[in-house]
Amino acid sequence: MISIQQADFDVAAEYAALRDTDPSAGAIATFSGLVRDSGDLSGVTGLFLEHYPGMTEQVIQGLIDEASSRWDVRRVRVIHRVGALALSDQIVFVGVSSAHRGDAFAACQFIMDALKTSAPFWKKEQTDQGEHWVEQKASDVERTDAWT
Amino acid sequence: MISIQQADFDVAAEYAALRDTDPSAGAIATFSGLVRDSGDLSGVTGLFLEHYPGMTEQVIQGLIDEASSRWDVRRVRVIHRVGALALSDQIVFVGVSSAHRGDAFAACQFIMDALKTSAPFWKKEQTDQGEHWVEQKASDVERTDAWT
Amino acid sequence: MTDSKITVRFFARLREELGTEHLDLNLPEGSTVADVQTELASRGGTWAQLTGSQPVLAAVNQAMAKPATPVRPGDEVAFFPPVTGG
Amino acid sequence: MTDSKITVRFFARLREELGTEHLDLNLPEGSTVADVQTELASRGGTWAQLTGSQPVLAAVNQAMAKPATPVRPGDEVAFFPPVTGG
Repeated sequence: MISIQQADFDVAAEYAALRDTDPSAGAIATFSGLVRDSGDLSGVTGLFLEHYPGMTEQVIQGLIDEASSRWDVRRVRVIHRVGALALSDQIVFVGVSSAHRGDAFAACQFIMDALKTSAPFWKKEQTDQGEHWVEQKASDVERTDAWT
Repeated sequence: MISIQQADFDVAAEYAALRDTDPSAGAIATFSGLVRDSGDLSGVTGLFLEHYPGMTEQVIQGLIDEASSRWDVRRVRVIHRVGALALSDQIVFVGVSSAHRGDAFAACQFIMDALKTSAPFWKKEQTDQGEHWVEQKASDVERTDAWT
Repeated sequence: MTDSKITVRFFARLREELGTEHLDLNLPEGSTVADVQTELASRGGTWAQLTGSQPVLAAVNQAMAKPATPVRPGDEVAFFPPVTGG
Repeated sequence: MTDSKITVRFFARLREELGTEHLDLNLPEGSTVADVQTELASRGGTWAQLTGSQPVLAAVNQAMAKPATPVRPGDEVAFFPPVTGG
Protein backbone atom coordinates (compact mmCIF):
# COMPACT_ATOMS: atom_id res chain seq x y z
CA MET A 1 0.00 0.00 0.00
CA ILE A 2 1.23 3.47 -0.91
CA SER A 3 0.29 6.75 0.75
CA ILE A 4 1.46 10.19 -0.31
CA GLN A 5 0.20 12.58 2.34
CA GLN A 6 0.78 15.84 4.16
CA ALA A 7 -0.13 14.29 7.53
CA ASP A 8 2.39 12.65 9.81
CA PHE A 9 2.36 8.85 10.10
CA ASP A 10 2.44 6.47 13.05
CA VAL A 11 5.20 3.87 12.75
CA ALA A 12 3.60 1.83 15.56
CA ALA A 13 0.38 1.40 13.57
CA GLU A 14 2.30 0.62 10.38
CA TYR A 15 4.42 -1.97 12.16
CA ALA A 16 1.31 -3.56 13.68
CA ALA A 17 -0.27 -3.83 10.21
CA LEU A 18 2.87 -5.41 8.74
CA ARG A 19 3.01 -7.88 11.61
CA ASP A 20 -0.64 -8.87 11.31
CA THR A 21 -0.02 -11.25 8.44
CA ASP A 22 0.08 -14.95 7.80
CA PRO A 23 2.23 -16.78 10.36
CA SER A 24 4.82 -17.56 7.69
CA ALA A 25 6.17 -14.00 7.82
CA GLY A 26 9.06 -14.12 10.28
CA ALA A 27 10.89 -10.94 9.33
CA ILE A 28 9.95 -7.26 9.25
CA ALA A 29 12.43 -4.62 8.05
CA THR A 30 11.55 -0.94 8.24
CA PHE A 31 13.20 2.32 7.29
CA SER A 32 12.21 5.82 8.39
CA GLY A 33 13.72 8.99 7.01
CA LEU A 34 13.64 12.19 9.09
CA VAL A 35 14.42 15.84 8.36
CA ARG A 36 17.99 16.35 9.56
CA ASP A 37 19.81 19.58 10.22
CA SER A 38 22.51 18.99 7.64
CA GLY A 39 21.28 18.46 4.08
CA ASP A 40 22.86 20.16 1.06
CA LEU A 41 23.77 22.94 3.47
CA SER A 42 24.10 22.91 7.26
CA GLY A 43 21.65 24.70 9.52
CA VAL A 44 18.53 23.25 7.92
CA THR A 45 15.42 24.38 9.81
CA GLY A 46 12.76 22.81 7.62
CA LEU A 47 11.82 21.38 4.25
CA PHE A 48 9.16 21.81 1.61
CA LEU A 49 8.36 18.68 -0.38
CA GLU A 50 6.71 18.85 -3.79
CA HIS A 51 5.59 15.85 -5.85
CA TYR A 52 3.90 14.91 -9.11
CA PRO A 53 0.54 13.48 -8.03
CA GLY A 54 -0.34 10.32 -9.90
CA MET A 55 3.08 9.69 -11.38
CA THR A 56 4.60 9.37 -7.91
CA GLU A 57 2.23 6.55 -6.96
CA GLN A 58 2.80 4.79 -10.30
CA VAL A 59 6.57 4.90 -9.95
CA ILE A 60 6.47 3.59 -6.38
CA GLN A 61 4.04 0.82 -7.36
CA GLY A 62 6.53 -0.18 -10.05
CA LEU A 63 9.29 -0.40 -7.42
CA ILE A 64 7.09 -2.54 -5.15
CA ASP A 65 6.28 -4.82 -8.10
CA GLU A 66 9.96 -5.16 -8.95
CA ALA A 67 10.86 -5.91 -5.33
CA SER A 68 8.08 -8.52 -5.17
CA SER A 69 9.43 -10.26 -8.26
CA ARG A 70 13.03 -10.29 -6.99
CA TRP A 71 12.45 -11.28 -3.36
CA ASP A 72 10.01 -13.23 -1.21
CA VAL A 73 7.91 -10.33 0.01
CA ARG A 74 4.62 -10.59 1.94
CA ARG A 75 3.55 -7.02 2.65
CA VAL A 76 5.02 -3.71 1.62
CA ARG A 77 4.06 -0.31 2.99
CA VAL A 78 5.36 2.98 1.61
CA ILE A 79 4.43 6.38 3.03
CA HIS A 80 5.93 9.66 1.83
CA ARG A 81 4.96 13.04 3.18
CA VAL A 82 4.68 16.20 1.09
CA GLY A 83 4.31 19.89 1.96
CA ALA A 84 6.01 21.76 4.79
CA LEU A 85 8.07 19.71 7.26
CA ALA A 86 10.03 20.79 10.33
CA LEU A 87 13.39 19.63 11.66
CA SER A 88 13.23 16.00 12.92
CA ASP A 89 9.84 15.42 11.28
CA GLN A 90 9.26 12.04 9.67
CA ILE A 91 9.48 12.19 5.85
CA VAL A 92 9.31 8.63 4.57
CA PHE A 93 8.52 5.11 5.77
CA VAL A 94 9.20 1.85 3.98
CA GLY A 95 8.23 -1.41 5.71
CA VAL A 96 8.50 -4.94 4.32
CA SER A 97 7.45 -8.28 5.80
CA SER A 98 8.85 -11.54 4.51
CA ALA A 99 9.43 -15.15 5.48
CA HIS A 100 13.16 -14.45 5.37
CA ARG A 101 15.33 -11.77 6.94
CA GLY A 102 17.60 -11.32 3.91
CA ASP A 103 14.62 -10.73 1.63
CA ALA A 104 13.01 -8.25 4.03
CA PHE A 105 16.23 -6.21 4.27
CA ALA A 106 16.95 -6.33 0.53
CA ALA A 107 13.43 -5.35 -0.57
CA CYS A 108 13.23 -2.52 1.99
CA GLN A 109 16.60 -1.08 1.04
CA PHE A 110 15.99 -1.48 -2.71
CA ILE A 111 12.67 0.38 -2.52
CA MET A 112 14.23 3.19 -0.45
CA ASP A 113 17.26 3.54 -2.75
CA ALA A 114 15.21 3.46 -5.95
CA LEU A 115 12.52 5.77 -4.56
CA LYS A 116 15.17 8.41 -3.91
CA THR A 117 16.34 8.47 -7.53
CA SER A 118 13.16 7.69 -9.48
CA ALA A 119 10.03 8.83 -7.62
CA PRO A 120 9.08 12.42 -8.58
CA PHE A 121 9.58 14.26 -5.30
CA TRP A 122 11.60 17.44 -4.88
CA LYS A 123 12.94 18.91 -1.64
CA LYS A 124 13.41 22.57 -0.95
CA GLU A 125 15.51 23.20 2.15
CA GLN A 126 15.03 26.14 4.48
CA THR A 127 18.13 27.36 6.31
CA ASP A 128 19.08 30.48 8.26
CA GLN A 129 20.54 31.74 4.94
CA GLY A 130 17.32 31.33 2.95
CA GLU A 131 15.93 28.47 0.93
CA HIS A 132 17.12 26.41 -2.04
CA TRP A 133 16.15 23.36 -4.06
CA VAL A 134 18.16 20.30 -3.10
CA GLU A 135 20.47 18.86 -5.79
CA GLN A 136 20.41 15.15 -6.59
CA LYS A 137 23.42 13.33 -5.13
CA ALA A 138 25.68 11.24 -7.35
CA SER A 139 26.05 8.78 -4.44
CA ASP A 140 22.27 8.19 -4.47
CA VAL A 141 22.33 7.43 -8.19
CA GLU A 142 25.26 5.02 -7.74
CA ARG A 143 23.43 3.30 -4.90
CA THR A 144 20.39 2.69 -7.09
CA ASP A 145 22.52 1.58 -10.04
CA ALA A 146 24.10 -1.04 -7.77
CA TRP A 147 20.75 -2.89 -7.64
CA THR A 148 20.63 -3.46 -11.42
CA MET B 1 21.43 -0.65 24.79
CA ILE B 2 20.95 -4.40 25.03
CA SER B 3 18.07 -6.23 26.72
CA ILE B 4 17.74 -9.98 27.05
CA GLN B 5 14.31 -10.59 28.51
CA GLN B 6 11.36 -12.96 28.74
CA ALA B 7 8.86 -10.11 28.38
CA ASP B 8 7.53 -8.92 25.04
CA PHE B 9 8.78 -5.59 23.70
CA ASP B 10 7.04 -2.56 22.20
CA VAL B 11 8.46 -1.55 18.83
CA ALA B 12 6.62 1.78 19.03
CA ALA B 13 8.47 2.74 22.24
CA GLU B 14 11.79 1.54 20.84
CA TYR B 15 11.29 3.52 17.64
CA ALA B 16 10.39 6.63 19.63
CA ALA B 17 13.59 6.28 21.67
CA LEU B 18 15.72 5.85 18.53
CA ARG B 19 14.07 8.90 16.98
CA ASP B 20 14.58 11.09 20.02
CA THR B 21 18.18 11.86 19.19
CA ASP B 22 20.23 14.74 17.95
CA PRO B 23 18.72 16.36 14.83
CA SER B 24 21.60 15.06 12.73
CA ALA B 25 20.13 11.54 12.70
CA GLY B 26 18.05 11.34 9.54
CA ALA B 27 17.75 7.57 9.15
CA ILE B 28 16.32 4.80 11.29
CA ALA B 29 16.49 1.16 10.19
CA THR B 30 14.81 -1.56 12.23
CA PHE B 31 14.45 -5.30 12.04
CA SER B 32 12.01 -7.50 13.95
CA GLY B 33 12.08 -11.28 13.94
CA LEU B 34 8.91 -13.23 14.71
CA VAL B 35 8.17 -16.90 15.40
CA ARG B 36 7.02 -18.33 12.08
CA ASP B 37 5.22 -21.56 11.39
CA SER B 38 7.95 -23.02 9.23
CA GLY B 39 11.35 -23.32 10.89
CA ASP B 40 13.53 -26.45 10.62
CA LEU B 41 10.24 -28.33 10.27
CA SER B 42 6.81 -27.12 9.20
CA GLY B 43 3.91 -26.89 11.63
CA VAL B 44 5.82 -24.96 14.30
CA THR B 45 3.48 -24.05 17.17
CA GLY B 46 5.99 -22.42 19.49
CA LEU B 47 9.61 -21.99 20.52
CA PHE B 48 11.73 -22.25 23.63
CA LEU B 49 14.75 -19.95 23.67
CA GLU B 50 17.73 -20.62 25.91
CA HIS B 51 20.75 -18.35 26.31
CA TYR B 52 24.05 -18.02 28.18
CA PRO B 53 23.46 -15.09 30.55
CA GLY B 54 26.38 -12.70 30.65
CA MET B 55 28.15 -14.03 27.58
CA THR B 56 25.17 -13.16 25.37
CA GLU B 57 25.30 -9.51 26.38
CA GLN B 58 29.10 -9.40 25.92
CA VAL B 59 28.92 -10.87 22.42
CA ILE B 60 26.16 -8.47 21.35
CA GLN B 61 28.05 -5.49 22.81
CA GLY B 62 31.03 -6.57 20.72
CA LEU B 63 28.85 -6.56 17.60
CA ILE B 64 27.52 -3.08 18.42
CA ASP B 65 31.08 -1.85 18.97
CA GLU B 66 32.17 -3.31 15.64
CA ALA B 67 29.18 -1.77 13.83
CA SER B 68 29.94 1.61 15.44
CA SER B 69 33.53 1.47 14.22
CA ARG B 70 32.55 0.51 10.65
CA TRP B 71 29.58 2.83 10.12
CA ASP B 72 28.28 6.21 11.25
CA VAL B 73 25.91 5.00 13.95
CA ARG B 74 24.07 7.20 16.48
CA ARG B 75 21.96 4.84 18.57
CA VAL B 76 21.65 1.09 18.58
CA ARG B 77 19.01 -0.94 20.36
CA VAL B 78 19.03 -4.73 20.59
CA ILE B 79 16.33 -6.76 22.34
CA HIS B 80 16.20 -10.55 22.34
CA ARG B 81 13.57 -12.57 24.13
CA VAL B 82 14.20 -15.88 25.89
CA GLY B 83 11.93 -18.56 27.35
CA ALA B 84 8.68 -19.85 25.88
CA LEU B 85 7.33 -18.05 22.78
CA ALA B 86 4.18 -18.68 20.75
CA LEU B 87 3.58 -18.57 17.01
CA SER B 88 3.86 -14.98 15.64
CA ASP B 89 5.44 -13.72 18.88
CA GLN B 90 8.24 -11.17 18.55
CA ILE B 91 11.68 -12.71 19.15
CA VAL B 92 14.26 -10.08 18.35
CA PHE B 93 14.52 -6.35 17.60
CA VAL B 94 17.49 -4.46 16.20
CA GLY B 95 17.15 -0.71 15.61
CA VAL B 96 19.84 1.70 14.42
CA SER B 97 19.76 5.46 13.93
CA SER B 98 22.32 7.22 11.77
CA ALA B 99 22.89 10.40 9.78
CA HIS B 100 22.89 8.28 6.63
CA ARG B 101 20.49 5.70 5.26
CA GLY B 102 23.19 3.36 3.94
CA ASP B 103 24.90 3.25 7.33
CA ALA B 104 21.65 2.61 9.20
CA PHE B 105 20.76 -0.31 6.90
CA ALA B 106 24.27 -1.80 6.96
CA ALA B 107 24.73 -1.61 10.73
CA CYS B 108 21.25 -3.03 11.38
CA GLN B 109 21.71 -5.94 8.98
CA PHE B 110 25.26 -6.66 10.14
CA ILE B 111 24.20 -6.86 13.80
CA MET B 112 21.26 -9.15 12.93
CA ASP B 113 23.37 -11.43 10.74
CA ALA B 114 26.24 -11.67 13.22
CA LEU B 115 23.92 -12.09 16.21
CA LYS B 116 22.40 -15.16 14.56
CA THR B 117 25.75 -16.92 14.23
CA SER B 118 27.68 -15.68 17.26
CA ALA B 119 25.38 -14.76 20.16
CA PRO B 120 24.80 -17.77 22.47
CA PHE B 121 21.07 -18.38 21.99
CA TRP B 122 19.52 -21.74 21.16
CA LYS B 123 16.04 -22.39 19.81
CA LYS B 124 13.97 -25.46 20.49
CA GLU B 125 10.97 -25.74 18.18
CA GLN B 126 7.64 -27.24 19.17
CA THR B 127 5.62 -28.88 16.41
CA ASP B 128 2.66 -31.23 16.24
CA GLN B 129 5.26 -34.03 15.99
CA GLY B 130 7.09 -33.11 19.20
CA GLU B 131 10.02 -30.82 19.90
CA HIS B 132 13.61 -30.57 18.65
CA TRP B 133 16.62 -28.29 18.89
CA VAL B 134 17.07 -26.16 15.79
CA GLU B 135 20.20 -26.78 13.70
CA GLN B 136 22.41 -23.87 12.63
CA LYS B 137 21.94 -23.02 8.95
CA ALA B 138 24.90 -22.91 6.59
CA SER B 139 23.24 -19.96 4.83
CA ASP B 140 23.33 -17.97 8.08
CA VAL B 141 27.05 -18.65 8.50
CA GLU B 142 27.73 -17.61 4.90
CA ARG B 143 25.73 -14.43 5.41
CA THR B 144 27.83 -13.48 8.43
CA ASP B 145 31.07 -14.40 6.67
CA ALA B 146 30.11 -12.02 3.87
CA TRP B 147 30.57 -9.06 6.26
CA THR B 148 34.26 -9.86 6.92
CA MET C 1 -1.43 19.59 -41.08
CA THR C 2 -3.34 18.74 -37.91
CA ASP C 3 -2.33 20.42 -34.69
CA SER C 4 -2.08 18.31 -31.53
CA LYS C 5 -2.92 20.08 -28.31
CA ILE C 6 -0.93 18.84 -25.33
CA THR C 7 -0.68 19.91 -21.71
CA VAL C 8 2.78 20.70 -20.37
CA ARG C 9 3.47 20.69 -16.63
CA PHE C 10 6.47 21.96 -14.69
CA PHE C 11 7.67 21.03 -11.21
CA ALA C 12 9.95 22.26 -8.44
CA ARG C 13 12.75 24.65 -9.47
CA LEU C 14 11.56 24.71 -13.08
CA ARG C 15 8.01 25.58 -12.04
CA GLU C 16 9.30 28.44 -9.89
CA GLU C 17 11.82 29.84 -12.38
CA LEU C 18 9.37 29.68 -15.32
CA GLY C 19 6.58 31.08 -13.14
CA THR C 20 4.34 28.48 -14.75
CA GLU C 21 2.64 25.36 -13.38
CA HIS C 22 1.18 24.24 -16.68
CA LEU C 23 0.34 25.45 -20.17
CA ASP C 24 -1.32 24.12 -23.30
CA LEU C 25 0.65 23.82 -26.49
CA ASN C 26 -0.23 23.16 -30.12
CA LEU C 27 2.34 21.07 -31.91
CA PRO C 28 2.58 19.59 -35.40
CA GLU C 29 1.81 15.89 -35.78
CA GLY C 30 4.79 13.62 -35.25
CA SER C 31 6.29 15.84 -32.56
CA THR C 32 8.57 14.46 -29.86
CA VAL C 33 9.52 15.47 -26.33
CA ALA C 34 12.61 17.17 -27.80
CA ASP C 35 10.38 19.22 -30.09
CA VAL C 36 8.37 20.41 -27.09
CA GLN C 37 11.56 21.43 -25.30
CA THR C 38 12.91 23.29 -28.35
CA GLU C 39 9.61 25.06 -28.94
CA LEU C 40 9.44 26.25 -25.33
CA ALA C 41 13.15 27.16 -25.11
CA SER C 42 12.70 29.42 -28.17
CA ARG C 43 10.64 31.72 -25.98
CA GLY C 44 13.98 32.88 -24.53
CA GLY C 45 14.71 34.17 -21.04
CA THR C 46 14.33 31.58 -18.30
CA TRP C 47 12.70 29.24 -20.86
CA ALA C 48 16.09 28.70 -22.49
CA GLN C 49 17.08 26.44 -19.62
CA LEU C 50 14.79 23.73 -21.04
CA THR C 51 17.56 23.00 -23.55
CA GLY C 52 20.40 24.32 -21.36
CA SER C 53 23.28 22.61 -19.55
CA GLN C 54 21.38 21.68 -16.39
CA PRO C 55 19.66 18.30 -16.57
CA VAL C 56 15.92 18.43 -17.31
CA LEU C 57 13.89 15.22 -16.99
CA ALA C 58 10.72 14.58 -18.98
CA ALA C 59 7.63 12.43 -18.51
CA VAL C 60 4.82 11.68 -20.96
CA ASN C 61 1.52 10.65 -19.42
CA GLN C 62 3.26 10.25 -16.04
CA ALA C 63 5.90 7.82 -17.28
CA MET C 64 9.56 8.77 -17.71
CA ALA C 65 10.30 9.75 -21.32
CA LYS C 66 13.28 10.37 -23.59
CA PRO C 67 13.88 13.21 -26.08
CA ALA C 68 12.71 10.91 -28.90
CA THR C 69 9.49 9.87 -27.14
CA PRO C 70 6.52 10.78 -29.40
CA VAL C 71 3.92 13.23 -28.14
CA ARG C 72 0.31 12.73 -29.25
CA PRO C 73 -2.83 14.90 -28.97
CA GLY C 74 -4.14 14.95 -25.43
CA ASP C 75 -0.86 13.84 -23.90
CA GLU C 76 0.40 15.26 -20.62
CA VAL C 77 4.07 16.17 -20.87
CA ALA C 78 6.03 17.17 -17.77
CA PHE C 79 9.47 18.67 -17.26
CA PHE C 80 11.31 18.67 -13.95
CA PRO C 81 14.77 18.60 -12.34
CA PRO C 82 16.35 15.34 -11.09
CA VAL C 83 14.28 14.04 -8.19
CA THR C 84 15.33 14.46 -4.54
CA GLY C 85 12.75 12.72 -2.37
CA GLY C 86 13.16 10.10 0.32
CA MET D 1 51.29 -30.88 41.10
CA THR D 2 48.58 -28.36 41.93
CA ASP D 3 45.00 -29.12 40.90
CA SER D 4 42.96 -26.34 39.34
CA LYS D 5 39.26 -26.36 40.06
CA ILE D 6 37.12 -25.08 37.20
CA THR D 7 33.39 -24.79 36.61
CA VAL D 8 32.01 -26.38 33.46
CA ARG D 9 28.62 -25.35 32.07
CA PHE D 10 26.47 -26.94 29.37
CA PHE D 11 23.72 -25.43 27.26
CA ALA D 12 20.79 -26.42 25.05
CA ARG D 13 20.92 -29.91 23.51
CA LEU D 14 24.16 -30.73 25.35
CA ARG D 15 22.67 -29.72 28.70
CA GLU D 16 19.65 -31.91 28.09
CA GLU D 17 21.49 -34.96 26.77
CA LEU D 18 24.12 -34.86 29.52
CA GLY D 19 21.44 -34.20 32.14
CA THR D 20 23.84 -31.64 33.60
CA GLU D 21 23.74 -27.85 33.80
CA HIS D 22 27.14 -27.46 35.41
CA LEU D 23 29.81 -29.36 37.30
CA ASP D 24 33.13 -28.66 38.98
CA LEU D 25 36.27 -30.32 37.70
CA ASN D 26 39.81 -30.65 39.01
CA LEU D 27 42.42 -30.53 36.28
CA PRO D 28 46.23 -30.57 36.23
CA GLU D 29 48.01 -27.26 35.74
CA GLY D 30 48.58 -26.32 32.10
CA SER D 31 45.30 -27.87 30.94
CA THR D 32 43.47 -26.66 27.85
CA VAL D 33 39.87 -26.67 26.61
CA ALA D 34 40.70 -29.84 24.67
CA ASP D 35 41.87 -31.50 27.89
CA VAL D 36 38.56 -30.68 29.56
CA GLN D 37 36.67 -32.19 26.62
CA THR D 38 38.79 -35.36 26.63
CA GLU D 39 38.48 -35.76 30.40
CA LEU D 40 34.67 -35.44 30.26
CA ALA D 41 34.31 -37.62 27.13
CA SER D 42 36.18 -40.42 28.92
CA ARG D 43 33.15 -40.80 31.20
CA GLY D 44 31.55 -42.60 28.24
CA GLY D 45 27.86 -42.78 27.35
CA THR D 46 26.35 -39.48 26.24
CA TRP D 47 29.55 -37.72 27.43
CA ALA D 48 31.43 -39.20 24.47
CA GLN D 49 29.72 -36.65 22.18
CA LEU D 50 32.00 -33.94 23.62
CA THR D 51 34.73 -35.29 21.32
CA GLY D 52 32.32 -36.78 18.75
CA SER D 53 31.48 -35.85 15.17
CA GLN D 54 28.85 -33.21 15.95
CA PRO D 55 30.29 -29.72 16.40
CA VAL D 56 30.73 -28.59 20.01
CA LEU D 57 31.61 -24.96 20.69
CA ALA D 58 33.53 -23.85 23.78
CA ALA D 59 33.81 -20.64 25.76
CA VAL D 60 36.23 -19.74 28.56
CA ASN D 61 35.06 -17.01 30.91
CA GLN D 62 32.21 -16.19 28.52
CA ALA D 63 34.43 -15.61 25.50
CA MET D 64 34.62 -18.02 22.56
CA ALA D 65 37.57 -20.38 22.94
CA LYS D 66 39.56 -22.90 20.86
CA PRO D 67 40.75 -26.39 21.80
CA ALA D 68 44.18 -24.93 22.64
CA THR D 69 42.84 -22.16 24.88
CA PRO D 70 44.41 -22.55 28.37
CA VAL D 71 42.15 -23.17 31.35
CA ARG D 72 43.19 -21.72 34.72
CA PRO D 73 41.91 -22.20 38.29
CA GLY D 74 38.59 -20.50 38.81
CA ASP D 75 37.79 -20.33 35.11
CA GLU D 76 34.28 -20.90 33.79
CA VAL D 77 34.32 -23.21 30.79
CA ALA D 78 31.17 -23.75 28.73
CA PHE D 79 30.28 -26.23 25.99
CA PHE D 80 27.33 -25.82 23.65
CA PRO D 81 26.05 -26.58 20.13
CA PRO D 82 26.27 -24.01 17.30
CA VAL D 83 24.03 -21.07 18.17
CA THR D 84 20.58 -20.58 16.64
CA GLY D 85 19.15 -17.30 17.97
CA GLY D 86 17.75 -14.30 16.16
